[in-house]
Amino acid sequence: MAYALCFLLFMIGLYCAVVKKNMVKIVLGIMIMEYAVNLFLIMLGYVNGGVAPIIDRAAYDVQTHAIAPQFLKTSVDPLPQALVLTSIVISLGSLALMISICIRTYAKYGTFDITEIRRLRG
Amino acid sequence: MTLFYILLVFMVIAAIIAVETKDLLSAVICVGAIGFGGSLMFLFLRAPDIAMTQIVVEVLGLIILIRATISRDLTFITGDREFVGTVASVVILFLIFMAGMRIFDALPEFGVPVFARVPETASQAYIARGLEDTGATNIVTSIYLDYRAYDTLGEATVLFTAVIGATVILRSQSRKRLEDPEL
Amino acid sequence: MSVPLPLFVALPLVAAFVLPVFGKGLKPLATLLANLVTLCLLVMAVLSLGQSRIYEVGGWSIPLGINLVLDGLSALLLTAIGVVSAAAMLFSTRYMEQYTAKAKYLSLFLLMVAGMNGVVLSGDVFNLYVFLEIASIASYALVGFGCEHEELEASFKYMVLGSVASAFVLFGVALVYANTGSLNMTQISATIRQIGMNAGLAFALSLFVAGFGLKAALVPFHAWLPDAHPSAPAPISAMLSGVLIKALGVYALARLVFNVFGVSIPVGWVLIALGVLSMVIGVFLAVGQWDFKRLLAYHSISQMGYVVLGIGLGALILAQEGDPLWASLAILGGLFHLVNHAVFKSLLFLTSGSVEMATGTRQLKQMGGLVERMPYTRTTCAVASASIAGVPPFNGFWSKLILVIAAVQARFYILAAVTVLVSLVTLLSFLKVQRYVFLGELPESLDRTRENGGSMLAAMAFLAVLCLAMSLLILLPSLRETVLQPAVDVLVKGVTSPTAVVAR
Amino acid sequence: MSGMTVIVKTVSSWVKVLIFLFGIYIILFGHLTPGGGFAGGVILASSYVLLMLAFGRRFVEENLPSSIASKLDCLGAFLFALLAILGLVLGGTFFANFLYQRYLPGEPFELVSGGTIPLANIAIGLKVGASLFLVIFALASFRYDGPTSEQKPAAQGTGQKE
Repeated sequence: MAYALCFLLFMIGLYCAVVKKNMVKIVLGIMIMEYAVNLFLIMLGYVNGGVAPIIDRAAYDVQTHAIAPQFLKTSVDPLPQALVLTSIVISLGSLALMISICIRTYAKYGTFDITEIRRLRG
Repeated sequence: MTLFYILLVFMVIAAIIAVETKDLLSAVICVGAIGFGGSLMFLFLRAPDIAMTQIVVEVLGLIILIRATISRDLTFITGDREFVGTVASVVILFLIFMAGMRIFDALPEFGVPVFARVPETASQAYIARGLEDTGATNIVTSIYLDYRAYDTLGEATVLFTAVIGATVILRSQSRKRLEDPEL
Repeated sequence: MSVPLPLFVALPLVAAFVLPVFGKGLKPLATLLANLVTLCLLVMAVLSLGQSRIYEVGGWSIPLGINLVLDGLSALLLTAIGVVSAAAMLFSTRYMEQYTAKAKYLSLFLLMVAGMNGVVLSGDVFNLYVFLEIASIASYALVGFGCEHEELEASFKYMVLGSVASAFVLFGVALVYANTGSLNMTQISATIRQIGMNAGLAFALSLFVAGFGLKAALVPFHAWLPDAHPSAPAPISAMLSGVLIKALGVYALARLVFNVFGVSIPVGWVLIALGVLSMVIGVFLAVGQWDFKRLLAYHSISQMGYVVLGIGLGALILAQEGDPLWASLAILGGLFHLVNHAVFKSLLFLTSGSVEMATGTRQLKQMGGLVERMPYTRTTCAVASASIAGVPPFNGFWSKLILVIAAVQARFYILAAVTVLVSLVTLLSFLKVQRYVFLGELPESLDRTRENGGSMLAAMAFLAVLCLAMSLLILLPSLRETVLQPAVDVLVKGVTSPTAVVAR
Repeated sequence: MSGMTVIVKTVSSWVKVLIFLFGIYIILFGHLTPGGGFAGGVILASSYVLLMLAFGRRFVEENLPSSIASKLDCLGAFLFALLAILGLVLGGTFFANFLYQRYLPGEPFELVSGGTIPLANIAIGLKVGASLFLVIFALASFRYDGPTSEQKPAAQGTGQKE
């Protein structure tokens, strides 16, 4: 059910990107899609009653270099978190570029309406 | 558990408002709300790194987005593209959605991670050996900057590319005058 | 001699990081450096042809770290990228003088090359996504490089569809991780063989087909290409049509379908359908075009159809457990056409850029009689046109011939007929180009047109010679064994390909 | 954009220092606590964004010219790539954590631990901070003077296309 809501969020973003005719709205749709995927990845790694994958002094034995078994059992999956860190940055980068293109296009055409920005045809 | 559902429903509602509202600025703010909702969600999902990153990115992203919308004579471009196209795409999206719902049958219930089902995944090794292998107590950082540092190089490059791209797109003059044939 | 694989990515990246620092006075040096880097990449790629090895980044063994895989297919793509980028970079040296911000252009160009090399070498699905994004974002910016109305519009359209495609790919990666718990291609394919395809994996595969299909501009997803490719500066058009849609689209799709998920009958049919649709619709849309570059862009869609058709035919025959000989022949045709298309389509875009720079227009009807003014450009353009239309003895002929033979042998007579028909229409379309651009009467306005000299001609001549020389790749058995056959073997062996075994 | 009121200016000139310090802290302790180069870099950039909002674009341009920010951006990216290449040279493989494995293992939970990870965090922080500052600066200083200033006469563009 939680995954389904996440997928719904993805589809709302896709709908916005496909159907809307305001350039900024389209960008927002793409952002929503990216949020949904990031959320989905993190949710995949969640452990019921888990702890964050950061070892604190209590969970580490300095003499034997052993990590407490409790931590091994309850830590959430760290891999998706590393992936999402990367993908958040990527979406920020593409957002910046997209907004630059939007602003520049607005300066050229004087509108955000993509049905009026139609010089290329055929 | 209910907390997650409340937050998720909040995000979905914010997304619907962002998509359907007529005012561009409110749409942007609603997307900000989704971002902050997501950030809270990350915090409760035991991903403090992501929560922190998400929140700072959200702030900057909102500034960028508001820059695009503010001080424009907002022309309230609402509505969709052609009617037939809209209906067709809605039907297609609905079909994709129904097809996509089936995939959740194959997934385990929420709260059981992948590595609890599949034996010998990398994740278990990261948790068990991360500190010993890399010396960082934050396992996410040890993956991000050591095991999968090559991804991070790519990610830094994406940002670099986007910045160069943005400055290129926003530069004031793009072509030299070509009247001079000896150029 | 074996080159450390990360250098294929690190070298252009480091150069791209350094280049923007170069100020105005150092511009010739920056251009020289960029040219050296692309040349170096070409040499490295040629040296790695026929090799096969795995590189574990950071020294972490397979499930922990990311690995880079060099096998026949990656080496082939690396070489294609090397050839086209070296030629396009040489061409840019003079062509890009008409734009400002050249250092940033060079930097973006190298970033795009680095992204493509990264995609081609990656053995990890998430890493593939990251490098896909580098190459795509650099290409969005480069399409809009001119900052005029059309360029910005095309760039926005391209960026939106490209970002949707990337989101699909990322969602697919997430679903694969959810079902197999791994990101490494070898491990994923091993797990899939163990647990079988379930609904989640099938959905992930369809997301990949849609995402990479969008990047490759196959027909239902082709809307952005005819706008984006002509709007970019000519060397970038050559890069986009020449290698970007192949490395990001077709290569990634083939790699995932053949080596990760394994071929199946429905996927084979989907690929064939996409290929045939692209071939036919692309060519018929191209015939009616009067804008030189736009016409070339539609032909890119059509020619990518050939590639996907060959690969799909191979997948179908393999999945039906037909004769592997015909499967490998079909794949050979597809892959050979891929490299051929890289060469002749980039050459065509470069000639169109040369013509545009000399005449100031792209409209076919406003040109004519340029054969006297630009004899060299005319020759290279004729070579490339003959190549794309499949006139013997140029390289395009051989790959199309192989495709037709494979289709006939596998008893897909209709496909063979369609292939020949599309080839004829292509020939007609390029006769039109020759007729309107180079023959006929020279209009008054173009009286002062002159040939562009120096580096631009050198780049075009290089590619034109390759158009002829690449026929040897198929005719000389020794070359075929080192260049094409390893690439075909990687796909034919599928999930049991040698690199998949070496990786264990 | 000449800036906001005196109250805003005074407060933000104090707060900016705190934000900057916090960013540095997040970067340096990224391998021990949540955060890291990226989050810290964004925080560094946002301290300048705050200045830009409060004092106006000119003020920031005088303090941190975009040409310098651009060089910092390149420097950060280059340093990170350099770490990777040093791994190849000193540690045998690309991105090998050569400091941790060969030279400086350090103690867990100490600042000096994790080998190249803190260095990578610093490089990324520098890179991210500079590049986000650049983006925001480029967006803020893009002059939009209405469609007339840049728009070509409409007839020229439409006439050529078929």
